[in-house]
Amino acid sequence: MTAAPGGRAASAPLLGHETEPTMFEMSVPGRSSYQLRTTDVPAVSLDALIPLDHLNSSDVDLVELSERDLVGHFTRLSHRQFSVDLGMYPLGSCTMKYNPKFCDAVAADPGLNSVHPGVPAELCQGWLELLVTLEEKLCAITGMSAATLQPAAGAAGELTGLLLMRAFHSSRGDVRTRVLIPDSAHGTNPASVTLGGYEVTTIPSNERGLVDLAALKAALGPDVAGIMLTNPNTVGLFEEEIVDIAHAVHDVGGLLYYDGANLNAILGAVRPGDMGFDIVHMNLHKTFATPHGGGGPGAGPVAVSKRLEEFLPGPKATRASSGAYEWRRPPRSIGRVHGWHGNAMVLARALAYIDVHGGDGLTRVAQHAVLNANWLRRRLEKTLPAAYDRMCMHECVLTATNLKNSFGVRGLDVAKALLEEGFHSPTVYFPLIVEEALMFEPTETESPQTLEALAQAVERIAQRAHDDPESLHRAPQTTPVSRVDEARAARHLISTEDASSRR
Amino acid sequence: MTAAPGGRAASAPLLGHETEPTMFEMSVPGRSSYQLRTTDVPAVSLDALIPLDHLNSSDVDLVELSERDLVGHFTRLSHRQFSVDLGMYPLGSCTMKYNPKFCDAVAADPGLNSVHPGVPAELCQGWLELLVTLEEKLCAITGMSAATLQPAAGAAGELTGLLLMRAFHSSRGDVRTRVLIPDSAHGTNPASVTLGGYEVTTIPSNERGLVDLAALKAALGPDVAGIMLTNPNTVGLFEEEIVDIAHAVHDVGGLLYYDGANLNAILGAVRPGDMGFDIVHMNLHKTFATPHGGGGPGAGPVAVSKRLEEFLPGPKATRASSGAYEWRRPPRSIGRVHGWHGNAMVLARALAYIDVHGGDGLTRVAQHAVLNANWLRRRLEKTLPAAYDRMCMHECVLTATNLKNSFGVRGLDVAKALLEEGFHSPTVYFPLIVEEALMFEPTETESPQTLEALAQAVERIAQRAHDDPESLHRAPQTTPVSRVDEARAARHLISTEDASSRR
Amino acid sequence: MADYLPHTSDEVDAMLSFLGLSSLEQLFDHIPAAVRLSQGLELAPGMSEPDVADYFNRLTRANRAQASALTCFAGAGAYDHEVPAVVKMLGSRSEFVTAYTPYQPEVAQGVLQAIFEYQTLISRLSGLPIANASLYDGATALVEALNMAAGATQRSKMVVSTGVHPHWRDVLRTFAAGTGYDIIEVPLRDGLTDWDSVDATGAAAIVASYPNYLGVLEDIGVAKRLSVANDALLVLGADPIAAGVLKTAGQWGADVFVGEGQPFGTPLAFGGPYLGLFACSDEQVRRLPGRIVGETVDSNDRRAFVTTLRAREQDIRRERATSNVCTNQTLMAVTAAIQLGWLGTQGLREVATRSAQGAHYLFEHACQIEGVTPVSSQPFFREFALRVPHRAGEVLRAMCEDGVLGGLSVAELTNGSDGSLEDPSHVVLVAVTERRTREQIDHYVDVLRKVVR
Amino acid sequence: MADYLPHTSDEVDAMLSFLGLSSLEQLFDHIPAAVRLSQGLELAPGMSEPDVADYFNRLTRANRAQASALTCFAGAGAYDHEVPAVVKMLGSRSEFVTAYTPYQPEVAQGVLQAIFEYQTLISRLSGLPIANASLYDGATALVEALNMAAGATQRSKMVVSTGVHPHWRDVLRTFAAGTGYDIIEVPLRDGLTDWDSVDATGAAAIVASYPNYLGVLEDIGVAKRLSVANDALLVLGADPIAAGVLKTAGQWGADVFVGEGQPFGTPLAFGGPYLGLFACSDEQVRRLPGRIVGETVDSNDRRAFVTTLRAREQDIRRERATSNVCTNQTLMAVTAAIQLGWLGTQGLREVATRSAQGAHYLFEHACQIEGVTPVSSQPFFREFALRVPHRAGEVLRAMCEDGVLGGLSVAELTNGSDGSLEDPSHVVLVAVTERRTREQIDHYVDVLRKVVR
Ligand SMILES: Cc1ncc(COP(=O)(O)O)c(C=O)c1O
Ligand SMILES: Cc1ncc(COP(=O)(O)O)c(C=O)c1O
Repeated sequence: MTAAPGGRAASAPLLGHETEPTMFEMSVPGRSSYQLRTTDVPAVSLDALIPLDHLNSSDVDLVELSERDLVGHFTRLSHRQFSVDLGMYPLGSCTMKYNPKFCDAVAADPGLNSVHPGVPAELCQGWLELLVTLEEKLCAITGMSAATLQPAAGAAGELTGLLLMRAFHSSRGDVRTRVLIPDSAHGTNPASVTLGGYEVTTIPSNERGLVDLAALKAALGPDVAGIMLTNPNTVGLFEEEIVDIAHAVHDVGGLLYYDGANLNAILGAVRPGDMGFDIVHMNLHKTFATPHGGGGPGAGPVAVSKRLEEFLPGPKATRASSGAYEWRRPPRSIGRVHGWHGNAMVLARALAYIDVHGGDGLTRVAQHAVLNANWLRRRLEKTLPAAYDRMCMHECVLTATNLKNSFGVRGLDVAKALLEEGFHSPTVYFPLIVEEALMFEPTETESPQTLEALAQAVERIAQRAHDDPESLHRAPQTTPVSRVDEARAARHLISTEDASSRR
Repeated sequence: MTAAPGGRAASAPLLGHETEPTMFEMSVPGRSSYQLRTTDVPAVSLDALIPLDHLNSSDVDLVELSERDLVGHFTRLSHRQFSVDLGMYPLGSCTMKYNPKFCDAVAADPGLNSVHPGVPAELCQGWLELLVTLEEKLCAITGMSAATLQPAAGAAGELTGLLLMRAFHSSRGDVRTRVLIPDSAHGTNPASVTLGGYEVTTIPSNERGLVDLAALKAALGPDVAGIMLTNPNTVGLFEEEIVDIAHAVHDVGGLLYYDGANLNAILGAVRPGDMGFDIVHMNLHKTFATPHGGGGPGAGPVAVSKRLEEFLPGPKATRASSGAYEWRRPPRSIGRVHGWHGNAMVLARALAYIDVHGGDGLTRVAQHAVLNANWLRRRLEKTLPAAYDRMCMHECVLTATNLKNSFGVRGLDVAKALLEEGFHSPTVYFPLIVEEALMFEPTETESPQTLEALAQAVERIAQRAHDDPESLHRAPQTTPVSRVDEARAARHLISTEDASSRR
Repeated sequence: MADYLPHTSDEVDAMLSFLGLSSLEQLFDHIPAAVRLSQGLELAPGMSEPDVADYFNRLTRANRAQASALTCFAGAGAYDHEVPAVVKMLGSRSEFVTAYTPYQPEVAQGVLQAIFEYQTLISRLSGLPIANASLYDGATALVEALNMAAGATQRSKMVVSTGVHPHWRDVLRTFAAGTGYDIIEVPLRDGLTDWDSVDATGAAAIVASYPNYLGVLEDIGVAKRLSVANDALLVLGADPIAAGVLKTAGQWGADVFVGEGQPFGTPLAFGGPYLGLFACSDEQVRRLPGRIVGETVDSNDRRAFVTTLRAREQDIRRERATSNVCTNQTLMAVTAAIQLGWLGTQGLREVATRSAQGAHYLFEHACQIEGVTPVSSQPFFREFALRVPHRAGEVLRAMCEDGVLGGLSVAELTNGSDGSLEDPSHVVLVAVTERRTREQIDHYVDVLRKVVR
Repeated sequence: MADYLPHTSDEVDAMLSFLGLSSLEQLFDHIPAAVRLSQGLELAPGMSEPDVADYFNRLTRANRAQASALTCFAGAGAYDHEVPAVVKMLGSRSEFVTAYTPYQPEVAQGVLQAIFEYQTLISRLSGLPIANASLYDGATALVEALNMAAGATQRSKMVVSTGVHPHWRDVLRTFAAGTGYDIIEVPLRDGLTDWDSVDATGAAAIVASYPNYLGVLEDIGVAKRLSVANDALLVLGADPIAAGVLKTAGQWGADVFVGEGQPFGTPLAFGGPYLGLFACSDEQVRRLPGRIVGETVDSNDRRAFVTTLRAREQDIRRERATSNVCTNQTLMAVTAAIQLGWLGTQGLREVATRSAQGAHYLFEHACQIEGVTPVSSQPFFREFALRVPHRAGEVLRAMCEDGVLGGLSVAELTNGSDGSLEDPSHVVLVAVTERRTREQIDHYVDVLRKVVR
């Protein structure tokens, strides 16, 4: 594969190098941008409407900007921001694939986005049909029986799942206290377990990067509520003993929770339900390509097997026998997990994405994601060897220990140097079980040419490590700002302009 | 005035520094992005429908891109482009003011932009009302009697105006051959005169930067069809003798054409019709803030006095006595000057802009435009003196002759150095009558703080001219590309990728 | 026709052969055959974008409650405020939309600075010094506030006004099953929380709402005194638009402010994505849930921004993290910063004032209708509850026929009855924003009069 | 409330005093009092954006011919092609929308490179080596082509097929009044230009249309031979979508290609802004109208783009310029490049093929209706003319009642009659694009049958 001439890398982000003042620094008393409708409502003084002791005697001083400055400010800020649309983001675990603009356009339709969430069901039948249809399709994809669309992100899905687990056991008078989690798990898993009222028991990984089945079995007991697994796991490997794991957990009366952050890898190949999972969350913003928005919004629907259905959060959109759609609360619902119905516009985007792809397209998505990851792993094996050297799924965890030992160049340095090369960094130092981990997830939407360009960039960095390791500790220099002093930010918190100007 | 802390300059453009391959270099045979509706129309082979001698035996080879690469490519290209939304564009004569996003939103309404231009009038009454209303308002602003909205830009308006002039004279059996143009005029004026079938007689400017009235009178005669004037003229000065000029031209039976490129300066202060002009074009993309789109689209409506109305291009939207709107061709119409009705969406934007401002707002626009220009002229008088040192209108022409004589630094060098400072260059070497001209038009939407920042940038450049003139010949260096070899491009034309790869 | 995969079949073959494979399926050979999906997903085949658009058009036509069809007087945390074209345009710039969490600050200053500005704005609005970089929505922000209170006090008793939005209370109850909180709901009396009716001893938090979900402005001083007397945190859920004219959470003495940020530039959007606002006092910063952006410098000593105090977060502290939040609502926070930049100091005041004026104008005229009476005699801001002579649902449905979305049914909102109000079945909750004209309000009154006749 | 001026009144005062003035009006004191406007503009006062939006909503409701109401079978140079969300999004990026003409190449590589790519695409589509950076629209591009021909041949006789779009011919006549061209219109016979009927001796240009405005595919070889025989330039106006399957202008031997670029990503937009496509042979490059972008290098020898051959242009050559064009249609050209990038080689072929298939399918079924006959027996591409038993305008109006925009009235298009067709009053011009489904076409036929009964 070549980076040229059969095509060129699609990554060379182009970002602003001038610092931008804050909007508060640009503010000038007396300026304004807002324009409001003429209403002809009598302009009665507020003192006449609201008792004085509720009124703020002074203004809350926000900011005063002209529209022109507002536009200039945020446009320039956008030029200081990397994004998928500018270049490749091989961030393992995050699935930063290309998000079709079509799905954004669907969500921008006022027929969807001007609907108030509290209106009677008969006034929003289109929305209810959309939710029911999405639920059905997510169940078909995961092999589950029913789902809630309320959780606003993966972590919210996890906690919802754990509360479902709790409700299930409680309903049987079964008091359980522990949830098992592999040591490779994402941090949200243990954090959710705590919030779900359980204790974490950590299961070590074996030398193959998989759950140590013996250790798992040893940890099992009647006090185990269940296990949370990511499969493929966070080192990008498929838990091949999943059937045994499922049996073992089920044998002690525990439930299996599937952390769907890596669902992108297995679409159409294998379904969590078929592997024996009881509860599954999906990160729609990963697998179903809803844009990440700089850190959100996402959506984290949770699908469950038959026996857990009655506990799902409610109200749920349902098709009545009349064909009309209505809200129903499952009989033993754990209650709401969101103020309304979840991140509805994200759900709409995901449905559009699923419909465009269909079953065949989604299967191809996973195939190409896995192909890209394995190709990259293999392509880089001399430069950054894989932590576990065999077939991976949609992502691969490589390690920079050789660079560290030989030249004192750490994984972080490699990650920062990649920024200079026009690529976003991979995920660094996760999962925690791999030393100097660099976790690459190329995703299926990046071309072989871009992958080759990435590989060559990594090779150049390795060469630099050999020639001039010091320069890597100073990287990046060509980015909008150079390496940032993270320690200083934490040492003395300045989280607002007011704190900054008091400094 | 300070650049800080009472507010910060709104100009610090942030652009990409990496070159971007062309889409053709990124193309890979077999890739595609397009998706078309399922139509179920029988897929009959074209050979069966169209005779073979019309069919192209091979494909026209365009490009083959994934949607992801398409998005990356054009997003990165956009990061290599300066724009009003990124920073200040003090381009004299071009009126690069802030364009309200509201007007773009109006134009994006499918109720306007999905309407086919050829439908019967009864199916597009909203559009016809819009056109009639805009025409009325433009007439109120210019003091004219009726207008055509067809011309697609200022230059098209000029030629339309000259054809109206010709039709007027012809209708009276009056054969005239010359049109007068001041030497300060924009190049489109003489070019349009030629296309209008007239000869150009150039009128010199006097030492005050205005039309030399004596020279004008000397050039007048019965063979003069008319005169084209910009007022304020292209050195930013108001032609104070306009009433005398009008009389003189009218006295020989000539008509006065108003080049409305500088209309921004006089909104609500004085109207071309009141000054004696017979024909007026307006650049909606300047005065009425429709965005320039990197060089278009614009719109150049032409308004005329009563006696020219019957010659206007047609068909024209008109309100019938029934109240309904219809198309009518003026009785002695010169015919169409556009394939349909002009740049309709630009017209819609301009109407929205006019409506938001109203008469009072438009008057303020001109006042603040003139205020900004005079302030800047005065602020810079020590560094770059004005070519004509007195009250200007919305723009001022400064000269770099002092820098050239003292340090060999030309106007162009100053212009290029300003790019490094985060500002677009002013217009250079126009108008031709001013040596080392730098024509600044700050526009009314830039703040005093931005103006001060611009002035300080100019001062820094002047200092550099003194300290290190050589560095200015090499400027700009911090831009996406450094100074471009324009001569080389012209010497050997490479205007397509194909010519480039043959090279 | 295309999906979004760039690979040509030649390229796939080349890549496979580099891996020593001959088919894409082989990539999955190490998955146990027992669980592999043999016949593909049970989903329809892919459709082209225009085909899917046709399907969605059919769906949207079935939403009768679109803005183009009904004038919105519904609220309950989701309000029909003006979102100008300029805010939509800036908020949808693809650098913001398609960015990831700013893990690499060197290439994420755009999002980081926008969040820093957002934090500043929310801090000023709430009158509290620390704001985080957003939570999912108002309801889940309240859950996080209780977790903060539990952490701060090492207690688990939560004294919650039933003036808090019924959905939020529902969410609290759900999550309390995990954290084991003892939630004590305090009833309302004539629209005011009857704080005296409960024993707050040993409470971790006193939770009030301002205004409460029926629109009533309660004297938060009472709740404050209760919290002080019991060494509990005062958690105040407030309408963020109210900060344009009413006392801020900080001024009322709240320790934690939470709010639903939807009114700041986010469309109604059938309930999401919205934006959980969260601010607190300096003392609580180490217990802050979610992300926070701090100021620092780069290696060339230029001002720069970075996510900070990461040691609280799940990816580092794992089971001892202050919260499990990871992905949050950054894009909505960026949009809120843009919208607040557009509104500015005066604009927020205007929006708040006009909303209040419209609400009071409507209230006054509606209450003159025979059979329509206010639920409470207390002051309100821009939302209020009316008792109507027929079932609220029926009244609202009838009003729709005349193009008016007359409000929300409190019975539906409270799922029958949740104790916050006696006989909610005849109560309509009405909200007015600055977008409602006198003509629309007069029409509302006419329609209501007709419908209740 | 705000307009878009940043100045506070304090700032205005300070600026005025810096200038030694005390009021804004004084800035205009040097304008002769006799002509100064004393009482302000006769325009309503400014309205807020939402108020103006309300007004525009009222206007747009009065446009019955919106896409949401009528299925479009109208064409005549303006076609209802698919424009995907991705093209709209990229084409509306504010860097492209709010940029000026790329006078400073160092900060305009985005627009310059996009135009360079556009030129390449148009060159390939037209089969001619040189394309410019856009003209206003197809009609005015044709005017520029005649100017080029006049310059090249130093002649003024223009032999123009009446198969050229009637509006374009109207525009030609208008501008010929200035340039003094002798325009000879060549009549059609059974839809084909009757070239033999005129004397082309001394012609500067032979102007043909492919297909012609009635949709007919003429043998351009005839026009080519005529041009060669008379040393005239062959100017071909062509449907740019046709290049997906039909011979290109270059293949037909044209010296100049002009076209209406609307089908490349621009909405119907009531006729504008559209895009004038223009390409020519190498020999004519010094006579090229408008802007052209060329490749060069920067001072660090990196590839760069710049507007070039500027010496042709009005700002330098003034009255001897090749054209007066200044502002053109760059944004549409950028959008066309994006749309063509999205379509690609295969997509353009597909769009052309499907449009032709749909048109032929409709033609075949419509012609089976009693009283409906084809105007010509010649081959066509994706548009054709039908003779109907009632007046075309009435037929079309009646079809609208069933949601079909059945085409255009040729009588209206030709303003009664312009000699291109006998008795145009009963002729409907019908176009089909790739967006029209079989169901829609079948519905068309049903409605037409009903209407002409
Ligand atoms: C493996 C894994 N689990 C859970 C999560 C949490 O999902 P979210 O960020 O949507 O809350 C992530 C997110 O990065 C993840 O990678
Ligand atoms: C003074 C003057 N006249 C005429 C024009 C031509 O207008 P347009 O570019 O809209 O054709 C311009 C444009 O820059 C101008 O500045």
